[in-house]
Amino acid sequence: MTAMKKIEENLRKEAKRLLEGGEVSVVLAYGRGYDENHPMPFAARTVEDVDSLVFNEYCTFNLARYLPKYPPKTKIAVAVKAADSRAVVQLIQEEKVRREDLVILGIPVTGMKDQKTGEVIDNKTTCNMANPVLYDILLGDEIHGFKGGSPYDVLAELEGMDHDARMAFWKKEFEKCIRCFACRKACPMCYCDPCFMDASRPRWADKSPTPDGHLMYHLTRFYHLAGRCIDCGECSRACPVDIPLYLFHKKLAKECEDMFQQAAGMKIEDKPAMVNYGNQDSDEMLK
Amino acid sequence: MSRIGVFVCHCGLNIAKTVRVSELAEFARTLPDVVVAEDYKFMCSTPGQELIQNDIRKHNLDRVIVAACSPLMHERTFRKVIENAGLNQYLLSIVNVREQDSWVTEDEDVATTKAKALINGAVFRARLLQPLVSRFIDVNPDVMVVGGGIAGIQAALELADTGKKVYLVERSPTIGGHMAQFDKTFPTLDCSACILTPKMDAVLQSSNIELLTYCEVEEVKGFVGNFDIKIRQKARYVDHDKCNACLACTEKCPGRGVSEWDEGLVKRKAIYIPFPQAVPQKPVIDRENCTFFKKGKCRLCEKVCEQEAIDFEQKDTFREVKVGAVILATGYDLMDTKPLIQYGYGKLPGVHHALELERLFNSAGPTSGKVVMRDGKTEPQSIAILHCIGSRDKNNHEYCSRVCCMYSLKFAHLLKEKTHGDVYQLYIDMRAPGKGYEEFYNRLVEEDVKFIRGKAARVTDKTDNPDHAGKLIVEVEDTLTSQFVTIPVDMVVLSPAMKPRQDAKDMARLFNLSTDKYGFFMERHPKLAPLSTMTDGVFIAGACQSPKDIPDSVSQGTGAAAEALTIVVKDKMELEAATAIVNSAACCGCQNCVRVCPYGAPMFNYEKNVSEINEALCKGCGLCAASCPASAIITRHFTNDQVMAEMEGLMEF
Amino acid sequence: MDFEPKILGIACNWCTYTGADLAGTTRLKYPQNVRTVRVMCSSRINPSFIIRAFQLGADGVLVGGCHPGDCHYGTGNLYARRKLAVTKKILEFAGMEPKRFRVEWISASEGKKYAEVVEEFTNDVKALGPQTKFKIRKD
Amino acid sequence: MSTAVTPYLEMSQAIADAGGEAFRKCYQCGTCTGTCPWSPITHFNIRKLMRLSQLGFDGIEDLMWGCSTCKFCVDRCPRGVEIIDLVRSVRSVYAGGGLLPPPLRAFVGSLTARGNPWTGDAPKRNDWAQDKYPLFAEGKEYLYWTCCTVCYDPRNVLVAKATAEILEKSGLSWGLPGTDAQCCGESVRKVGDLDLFEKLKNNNLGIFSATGAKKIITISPHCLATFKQEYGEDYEVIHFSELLADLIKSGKVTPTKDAGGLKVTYHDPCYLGRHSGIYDAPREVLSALPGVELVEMDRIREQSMCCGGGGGGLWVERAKGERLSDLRIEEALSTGATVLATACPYCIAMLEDSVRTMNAEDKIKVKDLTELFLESLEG
Repeated sequence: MTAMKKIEENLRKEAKRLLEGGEVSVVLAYGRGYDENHPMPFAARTVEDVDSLVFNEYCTFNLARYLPKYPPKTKIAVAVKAADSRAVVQLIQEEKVRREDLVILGIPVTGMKDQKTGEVIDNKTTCNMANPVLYDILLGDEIHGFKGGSPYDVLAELEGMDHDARMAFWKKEFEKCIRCFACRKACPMCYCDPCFMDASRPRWADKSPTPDGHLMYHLTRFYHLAGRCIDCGECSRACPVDIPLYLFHKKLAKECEDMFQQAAGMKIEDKPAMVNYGNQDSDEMLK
Repeated sequence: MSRIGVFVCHCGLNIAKTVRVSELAEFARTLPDVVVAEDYKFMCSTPGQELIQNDIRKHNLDRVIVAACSPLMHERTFRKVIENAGLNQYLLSIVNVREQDSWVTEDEDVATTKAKALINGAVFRARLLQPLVSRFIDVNPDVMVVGGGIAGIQAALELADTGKKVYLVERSPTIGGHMAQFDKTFPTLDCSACILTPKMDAVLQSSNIELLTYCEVEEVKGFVGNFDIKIRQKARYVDHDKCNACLACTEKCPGRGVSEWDEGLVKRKAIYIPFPQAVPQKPVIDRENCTFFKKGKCRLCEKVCEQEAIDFEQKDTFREVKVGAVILATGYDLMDTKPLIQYGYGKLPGVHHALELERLFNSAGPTSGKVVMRDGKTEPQSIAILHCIGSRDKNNHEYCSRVCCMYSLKFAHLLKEKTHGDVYQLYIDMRAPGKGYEEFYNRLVEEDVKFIRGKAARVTDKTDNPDHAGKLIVEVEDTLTSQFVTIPVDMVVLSPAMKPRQDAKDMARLFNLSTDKYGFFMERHPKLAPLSTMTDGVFIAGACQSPKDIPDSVSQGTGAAAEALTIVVKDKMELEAATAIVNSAACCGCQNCVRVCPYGAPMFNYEKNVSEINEALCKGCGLCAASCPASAIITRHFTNDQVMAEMEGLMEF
Repeated sequence: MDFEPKILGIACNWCTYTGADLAGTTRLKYPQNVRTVRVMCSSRINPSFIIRAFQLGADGVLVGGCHPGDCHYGTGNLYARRKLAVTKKILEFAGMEPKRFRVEWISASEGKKYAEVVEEFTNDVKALGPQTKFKIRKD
Repeated sequence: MSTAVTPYLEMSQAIADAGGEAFRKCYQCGTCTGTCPWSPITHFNIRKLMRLSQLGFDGIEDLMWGCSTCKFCVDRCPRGVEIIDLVRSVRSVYAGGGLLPPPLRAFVGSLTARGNPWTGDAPKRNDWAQDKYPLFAEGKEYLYWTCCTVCYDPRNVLVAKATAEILEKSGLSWGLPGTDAQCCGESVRKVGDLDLFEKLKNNNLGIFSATGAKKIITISPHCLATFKQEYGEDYEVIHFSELLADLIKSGKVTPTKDAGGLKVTYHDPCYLGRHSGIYDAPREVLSALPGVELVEMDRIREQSMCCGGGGGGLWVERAKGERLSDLRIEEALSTGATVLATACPYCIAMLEDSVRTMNAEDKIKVKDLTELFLESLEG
């Protein structure tokens, strides 16, 4: 039996147990899509629903995204891969969910694949960790000795460019934007409703998809995710026009780790970095 | 559509000299929504104010822009002006064309262009201004005075006299401050104790003053009208309620500490009152030097105390005091002159600093008022007083310490009176700009004091001249004759700089004050608000603001009392209405505002899943608004819209 | 004619704005390219303001606040420092020249420092030429 | 005839324009004159020079050559006036008008014609080395910059040799500059001839860059201060005393020979001390010497007394009773020391001269640190 199959089996078993015992009222996991290679997020609410749960290498979605949608105090079991678990931790830090309301079903896994391209997802677009950082039940065997490279290796090229070239790069990328907001829909940390972009007062940028509005939208969104992005890469996979948003998020994650000595979503005791300050902060960060 | 009036002030020539004011008004008239624009010589004068008010009525204005001096100067004035003409005071925008424009360039074109941009920004912003209603809060009628020197005593007495309750906090075991160390005061030469001790006693007798000696301010919360101040009562190891001030304990005590009051010239007991006239007349134990605390044995004081007032178990205690206003009168430190090795203080026994000499003059001092060398018996036959030691000096303190010229003259007079010695004054410039001061200077010239115009360069005990053997040699240029002079003397007196208290910075942080570049507390305005600070309700008096003599410190103490009274005399006071509110429809419930607010103003409503701001606690800094990802917080008077509109207007030119 | 940059200043009321006033009362002379918006605290500055300023055509943005530890509101500028640091990284990674954005702590008594910072920053921005990367083109 | 004078503001402005504008800050307190080592023995009055400059009065020319640029007044000035800049600029204004005193004419003439102040032949600059020591070339670590004085002055040649010997024994990779090296220009700059200074500076910078010198050791504190403060290029400069202190600390050279209770006092050269802030390294070297007892004089470190050789003073003959070096020798003698150590070729020349004219050769010897150190190595 493959590791994935074993995870799927365990997922069904645990989901069934949790729902039967009334420990949770919903299990957030994956269900079948229009074919094997396109599974979908799926919320199992009954024991019968459990049979529809699946897990395979295409189950990329970050289910933490749905946690803030449930009314407070709802008991939820959520299936999380490594990055997804960091999202859960970050949400706990931000008090959007309570630890005691969650049963975290951890999935240690590598070699997930992009639904669109079928390519293996690696350190280029994600944080590239194998094991969840927080879980109650592990659905597979912990993975040891996995080394997939630093999640920030991919930045070298852009960091090496001069400013003009970087501007040209982003200008070209942002011009593709159709303002469909798939990025913020996919993002586990984008839970603002309404989003700043939807506000009429103040009007931060054009509502229609103009390049100037794109710049304001994306840069502000990057800012809002700074110190919070857990590098799951979902925004970029969701993007229909393939803007490499992950690059900017990664860059800010890297800088924030350097400046604030804290990575997003690693410890539930941490305070969110951007609404905090530290005694070791220095003006060096402004240089 | 707004109806905006723009009023450009010439400020005499202060603005008009570099900014073309009529062109500015002309320009303003071309801007959309500007109904009227005028320029006038002095907009803050009565006719200027009337001009604005008449235009408000005549043109039915709903926004007013005044291009004049800094808003920190006259925003309050013009708010009143438009309010009296029936407009809400927050519908005003001030354009700073003086401090940040006409005064900082000489180029007319540059200044005028910048002024236009600033006015344009203000017009953009003014359109979006909203009327705001001021909040009123209850005012605590009590006042705290921190520092029991002459300035603090004066302030406390004045306030108590008006019937207000005053907490007088003093860190040492007695009030009196530096003035209690002096023998005589210039220029009248009246005895310091004779004028100070009655005031100290009055403090003790006043039923309105609660004297908190041996206490320090630990923490300050709240704001004008409602300060909440935590006071640390340092352990005295003597129960002052039981003590009947018989002072038998101080007689028996074998412990010895350095007498602060006598500038370390003599020792005092470990259980002590600082000086005979100290207020309160009750002792404290200096833990560092107490035999019992050091060796675990002794307790002599306890044995002789019939009142059983000695309590070695006493601990520091804390209390919270609520007041409506605070006066800081924390005084100064004398500069340590040891690092100035050229003057030999600490190395050459004949070199004294000014406060040491004060103690030698004092009949209650270590020598019972005899001026003698450190051996305790030899009278100096010649004395040199060195001015400006560490003052007016880039290497130390750049400012003039203001009092040294005059006290040095006083020293000269007293030395003439008490010794048979020759007295030299080594000065750079004689500064005597006070009532009776110049006359005092003249008097001393006639008393045959030798004035040498030159700053002393060195004091040494090395000499080749056998006539000078055993003397201190002061080296100086007499700049009036351009000669290098060596003066053999027995005693050298340094007049060191007065500097900010060593912990002035900490005190400033506690009360949220700014300090000037030297570390003295900074006043709100050097001329118009010299006793106020940037923190409403906190006032300053005396040498904590800059070096001062006694008359000035007393005046400031009285002045600060009056300033404090303007607050606590009212039952209620108006607060800034520019606070933050939450647009709950937009709140995403992230609670960032709750996390960042230094005042705990935002609270999270778990029922509605939105934040709410308690306006009474909000100070309007806007941190929450900048931390709100959903733009749901509105910092009134500084809304996102208003700030961005102003930016747009500024960048258009 | 020389390029005269347009610089947006954002200054906190208690320190930097007062310091700028002090530069005036002491009659220091410095370049007049900075137009200042007064806010109560540097922590009021929403990073989007900075992006917006560049979109509005600012050639440079200069932010001034109290020295860390001296904030009128206690800790405001400590938060501001983190926000503005990240803002700087964003601008830089987006391709904006880092020298167009500067944060300085200038106290109420540092009129001289204010004048010096403005002069230095104006020269820096002048050397970079007009900012066109973010500027919204009005056709 | 009227004795009234009128301010001559054009002169004042000319001095300001020449770089002395700092005099405007002066408030005439006299700290400088009171501090000045010359005050007790001559009529030189630096404050008065400043006053005359402020108003452009006559009399500047009588005062301006008195300063030996020891920097004591600058450090003590309560107004932060760069007094040496004023001295330099009045000299350059007046020297430009042809008012150079005769002894300095020879000095400037030699510098102009030969690139050194000692009328030495340029090709003979390295003769003292007798081809025993390496020349500096690309790839070597340290350039040992010999001062003209140690190359040509017979007394100081001994210092040049001692230094080279120690370098050889230390095992460092080092070399001498070629004979195209010229005076660092410190003194001529202080004498006011800025054009000549620029010429010398460019010559020497050319040598640095041509040979790729990045670490320069100077034996003269005057070269040290000038390279550090006036040349302003990208290289590291240290004084030999600093290097020596480091070599001892790291154990690269170890003094072994016991001097048998030799009492040594140390004279802080102005350009090593006040101008460059180096007070400890020379004392560390002395205390590392076995059997040497360091006894200090009264005026040391920040308050050290000048030998009188700076600012062109080395080339000016002074009457007996007007020599700072004589006073210094007296002070040294009063400590009971039999050796007066120092670390500057100018100081050596001045002090040695005084020892001779005071007939004190049998009481005290003037030695450079390097000489003392070398003695303790041999044996």
